[in-house]
Amino acid sequence: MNSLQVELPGLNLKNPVMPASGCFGFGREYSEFYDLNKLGAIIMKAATGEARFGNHTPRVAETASGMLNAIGLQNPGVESIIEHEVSFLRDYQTPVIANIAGSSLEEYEHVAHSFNETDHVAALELNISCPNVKEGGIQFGTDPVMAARVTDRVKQASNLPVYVKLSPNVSDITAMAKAVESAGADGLSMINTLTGMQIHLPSRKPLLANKTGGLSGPAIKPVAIRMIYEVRQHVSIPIIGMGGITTAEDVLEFLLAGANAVAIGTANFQNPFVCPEIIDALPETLKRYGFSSVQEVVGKGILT
Amino acid sequence: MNSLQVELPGLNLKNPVMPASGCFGFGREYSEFYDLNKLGAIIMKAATGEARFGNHTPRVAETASGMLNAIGLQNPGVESIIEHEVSFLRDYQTPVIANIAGSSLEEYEHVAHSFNETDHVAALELNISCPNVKEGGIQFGTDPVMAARVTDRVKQASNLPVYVKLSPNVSDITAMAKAVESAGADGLSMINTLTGMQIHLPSRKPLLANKTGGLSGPAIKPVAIRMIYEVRQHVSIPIIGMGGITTAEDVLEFLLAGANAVAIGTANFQNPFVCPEIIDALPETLKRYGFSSVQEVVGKGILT
Amino acid sequence: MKKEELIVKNSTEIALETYEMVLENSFISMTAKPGQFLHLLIHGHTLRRPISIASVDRDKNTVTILFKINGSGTKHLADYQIGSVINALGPAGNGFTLEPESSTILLIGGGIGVPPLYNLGKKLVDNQKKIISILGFQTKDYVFYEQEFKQLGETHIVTNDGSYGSQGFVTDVIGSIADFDTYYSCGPLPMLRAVSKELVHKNGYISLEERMGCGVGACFACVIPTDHNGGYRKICKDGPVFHHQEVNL
Amino acid sequence: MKKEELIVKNSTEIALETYEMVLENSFISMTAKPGQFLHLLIHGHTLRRPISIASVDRDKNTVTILFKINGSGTKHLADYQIGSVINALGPAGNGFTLEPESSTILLIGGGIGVPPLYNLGKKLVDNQKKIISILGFQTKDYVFYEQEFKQLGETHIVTNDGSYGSQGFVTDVIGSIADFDTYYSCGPLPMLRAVSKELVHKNGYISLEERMGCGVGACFACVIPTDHNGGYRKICKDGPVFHHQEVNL
Ligand SMILES: Cc1cc2nc3c(=O)[nH]c(=O)nc-3n(C[C@H](O)[C@H](O)[C@H](O)COP(=O)(O)OP(=O)(O)OC[C@H]3O[C@@H](n4cnc5c(N)ncnc54)[C@H](O)[C@@H]3O)c2cc1C
Ligand SMILES: Cc1cc2nc3c(=O)[nH]c(=O)nc-3n(C[C@H](O)[C@H](O)[C@H](O)COP(=O)(O)OP(=O)(O)OC[C@H]3O[C@@H](n4cnc5c(N)ncnc54)[C@H](O)[C@@H]3O)c2cc1C
Ligand SMILES: Cc1cc2nc3c(=O)[nH]c(=O)nc-3n(C[C@H](O)[C@H](O)[C@H](O)COP(=O)(O)O)c2cc1C
Ligand SMILES: Cc1cc2nc3c(=O)[nH]c(=O)nc-3n(C[C@H](O)[C@H](O)[C@H](O)COP(=O)(O)O)c2cc1C
Ligand code: FES
Ligand code: FES
Repeated sequence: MNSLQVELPGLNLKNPVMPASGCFGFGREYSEFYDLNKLGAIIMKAATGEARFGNHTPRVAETASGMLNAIGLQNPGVESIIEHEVSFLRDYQTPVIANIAGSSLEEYEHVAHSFNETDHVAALELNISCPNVKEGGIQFGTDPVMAARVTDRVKQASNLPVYVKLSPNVSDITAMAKAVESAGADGLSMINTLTGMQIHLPSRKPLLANKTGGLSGPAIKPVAIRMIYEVRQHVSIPIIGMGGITTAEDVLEFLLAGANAVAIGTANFQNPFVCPEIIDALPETLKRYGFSSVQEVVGKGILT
Repeated sequence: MNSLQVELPGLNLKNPVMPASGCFGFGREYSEFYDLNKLGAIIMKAATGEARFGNHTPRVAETASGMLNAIGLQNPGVESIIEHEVSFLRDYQTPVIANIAGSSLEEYEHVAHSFNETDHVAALELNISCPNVKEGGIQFGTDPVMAARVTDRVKQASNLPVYVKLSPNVSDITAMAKAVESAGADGLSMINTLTGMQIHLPSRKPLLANKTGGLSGPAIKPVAIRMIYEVRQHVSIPIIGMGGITTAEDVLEFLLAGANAVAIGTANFQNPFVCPEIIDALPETLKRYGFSSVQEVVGKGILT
Repeated sequence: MKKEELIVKNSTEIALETYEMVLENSFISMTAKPGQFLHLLIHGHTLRRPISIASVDRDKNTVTILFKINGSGTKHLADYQIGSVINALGPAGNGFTLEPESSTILLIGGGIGVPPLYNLGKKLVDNQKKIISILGFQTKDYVFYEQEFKQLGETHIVTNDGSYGSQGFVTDVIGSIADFDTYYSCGPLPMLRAVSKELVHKNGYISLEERMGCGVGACFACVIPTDHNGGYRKICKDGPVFHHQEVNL
Repeated sequence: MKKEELIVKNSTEIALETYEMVLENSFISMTAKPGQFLHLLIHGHTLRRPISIASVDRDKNTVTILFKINGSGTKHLADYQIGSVINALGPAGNGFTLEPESSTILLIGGGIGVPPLYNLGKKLVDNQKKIISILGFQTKDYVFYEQEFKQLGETHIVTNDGSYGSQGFVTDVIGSIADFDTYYSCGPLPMLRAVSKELVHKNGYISLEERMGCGVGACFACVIPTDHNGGYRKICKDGPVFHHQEVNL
């Protein structure tokens, strides 16, 4: 077995590195830079029931070692994604994970169900952590009961493994993780962005049209590592770790904390080749720190 | 009136800038660099009932645009602080704020009460957001009911205005703010550090002896701005804002978001002169963005 | 578009807070079209900075950029010394559509929107077009490339405060331009709105700015609506140049 | 201690991953005592980096530091070019206590703990003391300043793998040193533990390292216990040098 290989529910990954949802579109643009077959998997941009335009611009802002985004789930809708995007990705031997979002339980079910019809989507990533995703005023992403409910409904609607993507904007991340595990989640994705804001001094207004946005990039890495480390000790389903990864060393840090695989978001913007470069650097990096396989590293950093 | 002057409960500040608790000791070391009379106020390191040694070392780690710390409330105990430290600060015409911590309601009461005996402490900053501060397993800093309870008890024990220092590690910061406001808090201090972790690759272990630590510095500024902006719209007591400030422009951003004054932590380590330099830069910075006083800026960034 | 390293051959402050920087890279200089931009990685910054290509010298393998200090990124860029290496994605975006039938062309630039029009103007002159330029700046101190544009054709300078050229906005001059077939405009949004309103019955192209994430079309940061039903274009990939009727300003 | 700007006058790789850097600043060079350190601000880093002063040249207004590439900060420091300016707090810490009565002094250095002992050794030689040095390194490639120490007196080099000097640890050589009054030691914690255990009945001083926040005594990041009852010292301010009986290693 290849030293980088990772087996997760529904995903047989040649390496543990995948672009994170929303930071790689549907792969087309980056396919002009390199062969997408290099990637462990591809996580597509969020799909909703219907096409959405998203928020007004500006939608991004730079912060110290990070960025804020408030794209607002812009996407062409699940039908169009299946027809135009999944079909494009079918030409690659790289598992595709569909990130699904919605504003109601019904929309989640509908989107999840739609992906049953297509081959070449290997798993769902259930995005419950988008700030505009709530029902009855309660956010799915911050209430364990709601999170469990949407997980359960999506599991029933889908025949694919479901990775629930957790929000870091909570008092108790372990409670969230346990709730979705009990509700049948096959895996976790963590972390999504921290909610933040920047105020533009010349205009004296929040810079983003949406006012708040999601903070990502190296700035949030310590929060991601802490949450994965904590959750790893209380759930047994696998974790796809993300938040500020820019190097192969960062990947090792996530694996040590308990992630089984990783996703890379913001770093793609700085360096479109970051995913293949990290994949190429991984074998040597594993060796330098005394490991012979990715599998071997997972959770090794946990002190008990 | 001086354009930098700020009036807060118990605090008549010549300018809105003060060093943050834990990042300035009790002022002695920085008094060798500059005259402490320049500062708006001084927030002392946390005081507990008895002397505490704190955590094992390493206690700090560097992160992208930030740092982690797990000092563990090391301090000589409230009696010693009053005898040796407050007495030292008495020589300055700068209001002193005592940051108080404890492991039980009784300890908080005791520490708060002890400061009644001394003159030259103008206000208390109630630190409920330290991770090791809990009772019955529930953290004061993340449960609104517990936070209100400790606020109420401290208010009763003290004859000083009480600023409650909020933790950002919560799902709903506004609920926390409202709870302590109702319990009688005279003001808020926000934000304390985000809980984070770093894993040291060569040793494969969490770098900090305490495993987790508090993330501070520019990395967390967007989270601080977002929380202050949100809370400002739901409470009427003043806010001392902090989290990643390094320049006079940052101070303006906090004021626009709704802070009435600011505290500067991590930046002191990079530049021991950061507080006086920011104070000197403030009048020109206010002018550049069209303001004539600090007072005028507060909350101006809020879109309604 | 590729990820390339460019070498700083020269950097000069040519007007107040405005820098001209010559960058060497053969792929970029050989392939760049007027209106395209470079997405520059500036040390210590998470996001790249989009800057237009203002001219190309294929003999020397160089491209020239012109930028104004706007915030921390452009400030750092101005500090780059001769010999430094800058990483860029480029040439990015679509560039200006050239229309073979048009014979007289109006270029309307505002402030730091002027640079891409220079590259375009040179190309159009090569293609035997007649060029008329209207360039607007805040004040005299910010005026740049007046001589360069005068070499391409009739050039009107406007400053907001009248400290140089005529006083007012570029739109105050447009009315006096006898005749032209197509216009190309780049500048601040309010100017583009005014121009496209004024010239609503003319054929024209505008180059837009928006804060960018990826710069390659993947992140949906830089969209501009094309209608009220959710239609949109991405400025980084489908633009930055659009036909004035294609987008809703 | 002040906040000062130092100019890089020279930077050389003198052993594997080990740099010698000469820094010019008159206040630092005039006031630095052996054992004190500089708290260096390295561009792009939140926290300063503590590095010992390895020697002082008061005629040239320079101090020399020696550092090993350990992580990102020291890696960036190695990239600083001649003429660059480095901001530092210093001279920081207490420095070595000199004991006028001692006549023969043993210096025991391990790896990158060697530098402060050089500054001390020079001072002691000026004060007419007899110096014996034991310097331990990982391998031959990491050995530095052998000649410099030999000029101060008898010098023993030890490498862990025996690739240079004798094989083993500094403690393997200590037994062979006939007689001395006081020892000074700096190096990795395990070495300091072994040394202070071996020389428990001797008079000696050790210089300690710990991750630092402020570097001035304000943040309590760098404490070391002095007993089991909560007693402590701050390495940045009360140290980095301590009498071996003063702290609990
Ligand atoms: C297609 C295109 C071409 C451009 N061509 C030029 C040019 O030739 N010369 C020139 O001086 N400027 C040009 N700009 C504007 C230039 O990109 C911004 O001035 C620059 O990004 C500001 O960066 P900063 O770090 O100095 O400012 P900051 O405000 O500190 O930047 C913070 C963030 O906001 C973004 N940002 C800020 N202002 C703008 C803006 N006006 N447009 C886009 N992003 C912005 C930055 O890229 C960065 O991500 C162009 C913009 C676009 C979109
Ligand atoms: C009083 C004192 C004197 C020193 N003198 C020298 C010297 O003369 N030459 C030399 O090469 N090294 C010396 N060191 C060690 C030196 O400070 C570290 O090697 C350096 O800080 C590592 O920084 P980095 O960015 O390369 O490593 P990183 O691991 O990336 O640094 C991350 C953080 O950890 C801290 N850190 C990492 N290792 C150490 C360490 N061993 N000690 C203290 N902090 C550490 C850094 O300062 C930084 O805050 C001294 C340390 C102390 C406390
Ligand atoms: C521009 C942008 C768009 C994003 N869109 C999505 C999305 O559609 N769905 C989702 O689950 N996460 C989305 N994210 C979050 C990322 O997938 C990832 O969880 C987060 O950015 C942390 O990783 P990073 O620090 O490597 O970027 C987005 C992030 C960015 C920066
Ligand atoms: C080393 C260190 C020690 C701290 N100790 C305390 C403390 O004792 N009490 C407290 O309320 N906050 C403490 N804090 C938190 C700061 O007061 C401040 O809220 C936080 O660091 C955010 O501000 P900054 O980004 O400017 O540092 C400490 C922070 C640091 C970095
Ligand atoms: S900047 Fe990412 S789509 Fe245009
Ligand atoms: S580093 Fe702050 S007390 Fe020593």
